[in-house]
Amino acid sequence: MANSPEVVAQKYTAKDFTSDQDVRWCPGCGDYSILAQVQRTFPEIIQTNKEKIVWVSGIGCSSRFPYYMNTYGFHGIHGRASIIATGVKVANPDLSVWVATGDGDLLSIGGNHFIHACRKNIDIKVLLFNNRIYGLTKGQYSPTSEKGKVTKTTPFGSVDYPFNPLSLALGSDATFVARSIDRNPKHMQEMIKRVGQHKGFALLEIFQNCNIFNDGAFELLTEKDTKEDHVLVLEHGKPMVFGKNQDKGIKLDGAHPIVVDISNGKYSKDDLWVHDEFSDAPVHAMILAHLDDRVDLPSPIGVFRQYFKETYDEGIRTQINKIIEKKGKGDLEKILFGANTWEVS
Amino acid sequence: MANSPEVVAQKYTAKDFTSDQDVRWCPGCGDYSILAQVQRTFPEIIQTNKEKIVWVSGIGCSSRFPYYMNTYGFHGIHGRASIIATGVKVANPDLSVWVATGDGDLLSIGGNHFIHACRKNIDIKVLLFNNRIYGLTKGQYSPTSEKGKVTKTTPFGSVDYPFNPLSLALGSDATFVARSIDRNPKHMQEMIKRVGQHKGFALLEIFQNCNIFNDGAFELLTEKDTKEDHVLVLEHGKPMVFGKNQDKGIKLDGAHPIVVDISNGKYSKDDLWVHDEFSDAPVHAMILAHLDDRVDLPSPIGVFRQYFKETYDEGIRTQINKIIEKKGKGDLEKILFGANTWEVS
Amino acid sequence: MSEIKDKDFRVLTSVTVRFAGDSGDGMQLTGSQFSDTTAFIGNDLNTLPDYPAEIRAPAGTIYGVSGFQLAFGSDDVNTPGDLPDVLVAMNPAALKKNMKELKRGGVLIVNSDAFDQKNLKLANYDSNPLADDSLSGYELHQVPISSLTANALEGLPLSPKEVSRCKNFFALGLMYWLYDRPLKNTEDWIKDKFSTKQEYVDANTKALQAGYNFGEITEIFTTRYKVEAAKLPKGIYRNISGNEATALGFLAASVKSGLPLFLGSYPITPASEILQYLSTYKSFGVKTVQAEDEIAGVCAAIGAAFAGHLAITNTSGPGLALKTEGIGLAVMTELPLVIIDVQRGGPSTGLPTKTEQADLLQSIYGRNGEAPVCVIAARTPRDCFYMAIEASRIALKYMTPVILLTDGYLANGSEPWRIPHVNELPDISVKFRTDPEKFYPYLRDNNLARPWAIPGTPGLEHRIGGLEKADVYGTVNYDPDNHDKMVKLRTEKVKKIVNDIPDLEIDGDDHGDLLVLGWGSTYGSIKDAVNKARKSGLRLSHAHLRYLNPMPKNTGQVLKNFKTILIPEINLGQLAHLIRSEFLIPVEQLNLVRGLPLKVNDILEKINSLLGGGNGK
Amino acid sequence: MSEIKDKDFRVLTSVTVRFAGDSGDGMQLTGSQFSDTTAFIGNDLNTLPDYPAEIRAPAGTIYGVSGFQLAFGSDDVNTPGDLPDVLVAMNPAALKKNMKELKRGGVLIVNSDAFDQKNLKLANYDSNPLADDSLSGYELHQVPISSLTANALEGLPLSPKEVSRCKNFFALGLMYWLYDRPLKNTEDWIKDKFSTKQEYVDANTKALQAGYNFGEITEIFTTRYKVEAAKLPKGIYRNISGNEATALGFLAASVKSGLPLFLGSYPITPASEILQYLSTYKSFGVKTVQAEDEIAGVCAAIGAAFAGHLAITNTSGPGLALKTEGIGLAVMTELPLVIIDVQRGGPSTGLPTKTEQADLLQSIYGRNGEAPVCVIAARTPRDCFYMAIEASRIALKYMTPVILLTDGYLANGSEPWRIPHVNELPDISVKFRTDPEKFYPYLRDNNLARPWAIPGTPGLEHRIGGLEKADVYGTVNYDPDNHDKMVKLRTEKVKKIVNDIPDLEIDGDDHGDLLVLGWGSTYGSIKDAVNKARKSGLRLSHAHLRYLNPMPKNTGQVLKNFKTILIPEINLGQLAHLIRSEFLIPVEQLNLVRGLPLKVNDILEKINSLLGGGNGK
Ligand SMILES: Cc1ncc(C[n+]2csc(CCOP(=O)(O)OP(=O)(O)O)c2C)c(N)n1
Ligand SMILES: Cc1ncc(C[n+]2csc(CCOP(=O)(O)OP(=O)(O)O)c2C)c(N)n1
Ligand code: SF4
Ligand code: SF4
Ligand SMILES: [Mg+2]
Ligand SMILES: [Mg+2]
Repeated sequence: MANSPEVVAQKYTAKDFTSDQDVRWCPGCGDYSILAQVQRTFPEIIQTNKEKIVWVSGIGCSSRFPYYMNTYGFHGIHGRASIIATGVKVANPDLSVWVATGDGDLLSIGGNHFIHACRKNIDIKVLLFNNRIYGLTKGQYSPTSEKGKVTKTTPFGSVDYPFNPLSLALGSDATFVARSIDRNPKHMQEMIKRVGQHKGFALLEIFQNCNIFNDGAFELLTEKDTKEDHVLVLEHGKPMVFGKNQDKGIKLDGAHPIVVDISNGKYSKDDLWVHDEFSDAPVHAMILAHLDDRVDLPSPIGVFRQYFKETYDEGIRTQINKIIEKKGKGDLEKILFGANTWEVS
Repeated sequence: MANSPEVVAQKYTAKDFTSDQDVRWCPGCGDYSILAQVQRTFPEIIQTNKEKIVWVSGIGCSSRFPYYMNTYGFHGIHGRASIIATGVKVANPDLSVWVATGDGDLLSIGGNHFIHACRKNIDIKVLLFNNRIYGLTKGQYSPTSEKGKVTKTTPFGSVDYPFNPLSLALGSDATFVARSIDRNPKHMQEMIKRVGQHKGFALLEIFQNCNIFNDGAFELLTEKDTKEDHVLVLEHGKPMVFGKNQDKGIKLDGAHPIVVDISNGKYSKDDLWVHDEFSDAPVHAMILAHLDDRVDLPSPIGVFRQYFKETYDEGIRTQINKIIEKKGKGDLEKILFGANTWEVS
Repeated sequence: MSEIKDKDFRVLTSVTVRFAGDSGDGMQLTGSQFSDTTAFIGNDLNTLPDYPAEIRAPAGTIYGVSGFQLAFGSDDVNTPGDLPDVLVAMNPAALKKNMKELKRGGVLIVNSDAFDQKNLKLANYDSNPLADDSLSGYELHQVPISSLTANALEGLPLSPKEVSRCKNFFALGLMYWLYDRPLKNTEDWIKDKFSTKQEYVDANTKALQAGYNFGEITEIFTTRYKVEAAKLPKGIYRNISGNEATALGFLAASVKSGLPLFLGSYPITPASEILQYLSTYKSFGVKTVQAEDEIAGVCAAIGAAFAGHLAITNTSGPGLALKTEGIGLAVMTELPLVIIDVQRGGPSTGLPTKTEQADLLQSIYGRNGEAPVCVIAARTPRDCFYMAIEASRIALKYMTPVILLTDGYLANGSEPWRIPHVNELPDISVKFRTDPEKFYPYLRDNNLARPWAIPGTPGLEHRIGGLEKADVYGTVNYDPDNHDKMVKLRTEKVKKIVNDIPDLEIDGDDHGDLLVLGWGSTYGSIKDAVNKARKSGLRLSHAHLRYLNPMPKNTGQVLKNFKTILIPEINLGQLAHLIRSEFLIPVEQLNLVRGLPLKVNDILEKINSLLGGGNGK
Repeated sequence: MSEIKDKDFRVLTSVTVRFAGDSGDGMQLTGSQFSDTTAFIGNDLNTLPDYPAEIRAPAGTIYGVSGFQLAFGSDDVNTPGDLPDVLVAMNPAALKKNMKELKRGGVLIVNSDAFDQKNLKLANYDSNPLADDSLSGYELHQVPISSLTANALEGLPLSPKEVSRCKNFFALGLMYWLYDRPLKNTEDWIKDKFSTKQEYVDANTKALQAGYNFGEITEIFTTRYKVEAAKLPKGIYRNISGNEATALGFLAASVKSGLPLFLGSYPITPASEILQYLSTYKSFGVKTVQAEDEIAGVCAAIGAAFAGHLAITNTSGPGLALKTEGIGLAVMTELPLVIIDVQRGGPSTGLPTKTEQADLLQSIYGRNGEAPVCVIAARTPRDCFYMAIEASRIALKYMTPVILLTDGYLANGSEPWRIPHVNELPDISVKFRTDPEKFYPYLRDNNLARPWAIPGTPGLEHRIGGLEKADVYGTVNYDPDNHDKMVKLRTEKVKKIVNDIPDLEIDGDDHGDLLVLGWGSTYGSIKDAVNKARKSGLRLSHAHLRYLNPMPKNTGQVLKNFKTILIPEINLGQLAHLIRSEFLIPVEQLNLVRGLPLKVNDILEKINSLLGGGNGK
């Protein structure tokens, strides 16, 4: 892959991002695909100074990711990836900070750091490996497991409702929210590049198959015969069309999405809801995120929302620079002797 | 107040809910009003068995609340109110479990327990005393403080964006989301009753003035001459009208809210957006929650959204009962000797 | 010819076997099947599963090797054995990783089919160890297990992949033959495990039998081994692991206390199984909450304790660290709460699947302020059952948090257990406070325990929390003298538990040159080491602490009567630290922090070095 | 007449004054103004603010009383004093709460206007103490402070409420007159504090002067007091609190190390001020992150340390509990990190605004696994400055977490500080690893420290984390012997710090009957008690530990030379526990856990009881 046409021109090749550690995921695990797409796209995203890249993770199968990237890496503790990454980024805003995390790591124990990173708009790029299960601990249900799921810790079925990670991110005002699937390499590469280009907090949820403990969780979205009818590929400015032979579309009445048939002449593409990645309020994206709640609607992949506002790390840096401009660099002697002092002679 | 007409008929009076501890909030604190409204409405909400009420809190000025209610009470540790309450409720679903918490307690350190309680739909009633400041620790900024706020820990102004607590709750699929204001007792009483009647997780955000460290934070919404133009009182099934002489309204184009003048004949009430507390997706409420983002739009108070689904505590209880019905009550002797055993004689 | 074979039966009193192969080869299953059958025919035994932190590391790699060791015998067996007498290696990586441990002259059974270039390379073998003479000095048996299994299953409607999955049963069958164990248990297990997939039942059964017959008909094994049944006390037995015993212990405590059980938990290796077992006991009204994190787990349990449940929370080291603040709240509110810490290799994430004893001091001292809790520890897998009940009893009687320490070895290891009858178990029923007359939330009884008045009880409405409490009244109180008094009362309450726990027992003389003092899972290793030392003519004693805070009344007395105290621990000397501080006596230490149970031999060597020429008579 | 008065000047060598009033009465301000002026005219002094956990408890209530005590003198002053010589009580509640502490025969100044029925009732006085004779035996001065203030401010454009807010300045002025201090400092302070509100400047200044003049003209005070300047070493001084000194210390460490300072923090009493001070030093490039909680605070700091900053995190007990797991990560990744714990009353939420020393054992042992960190403690407010620098130096040099312990008393208390010049401070500059040649993340230097290679450095890309590390290479490693080695290396590294810290100093003979051993904020009380004991003819010595883990090399040697060791602590004996375990010697303890500094007298009594008839010669 390293010398596939489009990257030949780059300074780096996929190899440059491959560490000397053997990859230890289960054969067939969706994580392999994510690693491959990242290593393929990075030469394009990272034109120079790969030493400025830092991968941070928590704990989980997915969180082993940094070991396999030949960049700076920090394998943190469970749930703390996004806040450790925050420390790295605030300390040195010139670094490009990426987070690899799982549905348990980010949304269960790590939920608070996640929503605060969204709100503060910390410029870190979060790849959520969502396999809807706890992999590393051998198959307990996770906050994204569907209600009623039978797992090692829910032998009679879980009784709680899953998070919609994108809805949570949107509710927390994340500036970039997108989704892709492990089995769709091209699309994932697209999304990784978009993440790489975003300035601000970015969440990319990736549906990832855990073939050991939750095999087939995303079958409908990945199997040849079903995927077209169940996946809605979002493209900015385009009407929302899907279906085996592109015969279905999403129409909006008020804030309420419905599926219409555009093959029988009753409706045409012009009647369909047109995707707007940049809509000012999170509402548009929110409607999309909640398509998942209903079986009659497809699951969208692509960029749900992107907007821009000052990042936390920039805010801190700018504030400091402004103050130094105004008052000049601090003088310790002045501070020490500044308060009301007296002399004993 | 105890013998005001409407409660005379009740079994309990406000006095019955008043503990023997003197209230220790600062004179003028908005918390007094919240305590008063709760003690006034409880005789109506709690018809019998006040011993089944439990108030749980974290740490903060607001979290002293349970000491002043003559019910069972648990003053927890910082941020953990909603999860301690979860334990109480799951252990005994017959109890009526209430949480008193602050913007720091619930949304900063307690954020994760909060969003998980929303998601799991735990049947606890959360009163958020939002004064947009850390009161008890003497005035540091909180996750609901506006960007740029100057506080003890942000002498040059904060650089991060605040949470919209309702947006966060909606993004986490909370089943009841409402808001009121300390200075509007009647409305708060209404809301507290609604909370009391809801089965499932309920969040009531109350704008509360901290006259010591963040005085006037909600002035626009409470002062005579400004409040009508800045507060939108939501009522189910009614068009959204506001303004000094009820001359303004909210109109929706697509998912985009705008303010229109209904005094000059161009628009009438019929053109306005009609509030629907029970809309199936969180989108409708989400639009309302984000009115706050724009200065040109009023802040809604009232019930943003209410819907129903199985609560976590009921789910657990039902599952257990079903199993016992099917298999009968567990027999320890059977379990101990059940596995493949052998005899040594 | 069977009678010829009969001649060649060698009778052994104990054997240590290790199965090793890919994570995917099903070694854990093979091991546990061999254990169950072995237990079933009456041997005493002790097991040590040893699997990698990765779920299924790539096939053929060394770090992907999964192992299962067990020792079994006709005398009592207290450890999984130091070095195996027999090693079953399913591929080169398994051989490479385990060979150095095999006893000189030991039996080595390898799946010769797996020794191809690819696998040899993955295991970093430059030359094939089966070809060169690097294995001389061992009793090497090359068995083409893969192909023999394939042959045996010919004609069955299975994919090659499925066929190869059966090879562990072939190996198991062969070992059954070699050690003369019946196939029936495993055959039955296969039947109900794959009840829905007949072809799997056939395949695995065939493979099992083929392995057995291979031993029977080929001549490559000149001897077979017999290990007579152990002389265990009368009773009904089952084979049990520490985690299952822990879960059953709390279930029993729930039944005997009459309180519903509430577990607030978050999965973590090696503690998750306790949550998993308890979540199956719904018909006992057990409520298990898989919370968002460990803090939530302990706080939910505290809420449930307030509401009147038998509330517990289980975890491992990193999780215990997170529960620190919550446990402090339980100390201040004086609610009954049991925290189970299944210790693993640390610090930080450390070695998640390995065992260690390094959370003792964290358990006793790891909280802000003076926050005393009771700390006890189980010493064998089956002891976990009794200590779980004991932890519950103390927590309920003294209205206090209790930390129960086990570890990865106890959790996953197993041994035969003489099952007690429910009526043999202690009654630990509790009485809630219901009388409003003279009710004060912090008015203490003779044990210094405060009353337990639960929400729903009319007239007892009261408030508790994490701020300092007024003596008797339990209201918030900032008075200096009250604080001093309460700090001392809380500590005294935990100290008082000493009157309610058994004395420290001594195995051996109550005085002498050397006492080996241990706690927790080192029990078996120390016991064996001490017995071996005695056989070699030395005189020494063994005492094992199950109560760490407080320690039994007679502890100081016991120690005083020995010239030397040796404390072996899988940490850097945490019990040693406590003993030194408590009794001001010097102690000898043996500290090996290898993520593994202490080897009997390491302890024995230390004993010998301490008793020098021997002190026999 | 002033000359008449001059006759009545009594010269004192030291005085203890306590101001007490409503939380709303501005007693903290009054106290600190009096302190600053007193420091300014050259007295040595030591202060103890004592405010309620509530922000503004309802006026007139006892729990709403806020107090400020200070001792000042012409000799050196090491404590805020045991019992006040002078009590200023602004209302009945203040009198009720503090009266029992006033020295027999002490001076009592009350605001008589405040003694109305309502306030007397709120303070649970059945009869007016000013009317009955309950205050005989004290030098009582009834001053109608409220009305006098009102009169003084007549004509100013102020509301009654605003007027009454000025009465504390009247009281302050009166005290200035009584102890012969100048008004100027406070006048200046008022000017720039209210620069925007001229009417406030006028009002407060008038009130201040009115108080002073009241003393001057009325006859009710027959004597005034003079306290000569103390003989302090030459230099420029300022009055400083422990929290400000801590903040300045880390600022200095940042400057001297050349590393930008990063603070990951979450507000908590009494530690918040450190965050507040540091957030004002932006012009030094200081980055302060107010995180979502304490876990986030420490984890953000760890990220910043990885990125090459001088990373610190500050908190109090409950927060330290939450940081436990994070600190373990810093231990495993061997990154420099300083954790500041401003200890407060525990357990749990405990007594948030009170002082205590009960986090020592948590600091040393409160982590899962063997997770050694360096622990040091400041002993006076100004010592916080130097220990902050020392903590940074050790963390950076040894690539290790360091816990710096202070407490609520040090944090809020203040004393004069001879300000050092920047060039007098130790240089603690560090070198990052930049050379890719032979770079191994866990290859250690002579101090066993690993190299610090920060992101952004070409060619040094590497990965670290919480799983056990391979020696030298730092890759993930599960090998048993490697783990044993790394566990021991990490411990060894922290032990090695002993070669880099000063010996334990002894105040007094290096041998004898009694050594009083202390640590942290008890320094002043012990020092005074020891000196008083000496004055009474006893012979004894004092040593004070600033390094708790490791302890100074000569500690054992020092202890060995004394018949008796007395360890006074504001806990149940945590240092005593360490000393017993480390050195196997018995120790005498004095443990008062009252949320307050130890009283000199309590220590003195203990000393006397130990030295019985005296050991003078
Ligand atoms: C403090 C702490 N709690 C729990 C664990 C155990 N643990 C490790 S990974 C994990 C969850 C893994 O699930 P996920 O984050 O979805 O990652 P995946 O393995 O599925 O990729 C848990 C509970 C831990 N290592 N540390
Ligand atoms: C673990 C822990 N961290 C920090 C604190 C200190 N603390 C107490 S209350 C509080 C925040 C209070 O703000 P909020 O929740 O908004 O309540 P308010 O006082 O404003 O009503 C903080 C940081 C604590 N008590 N415990
Ligand atoms: S357990 Fe699941 S997620 Fe983990 S490596 Fe294996 S397949 Fe992947
Ligand atoms: S500090 Fe603010 S929130 Fe707290 S009691 Fe006072 S006014 Fe109320
Ligand atoms: Mg997962
Ligand atoms: Mg607040």
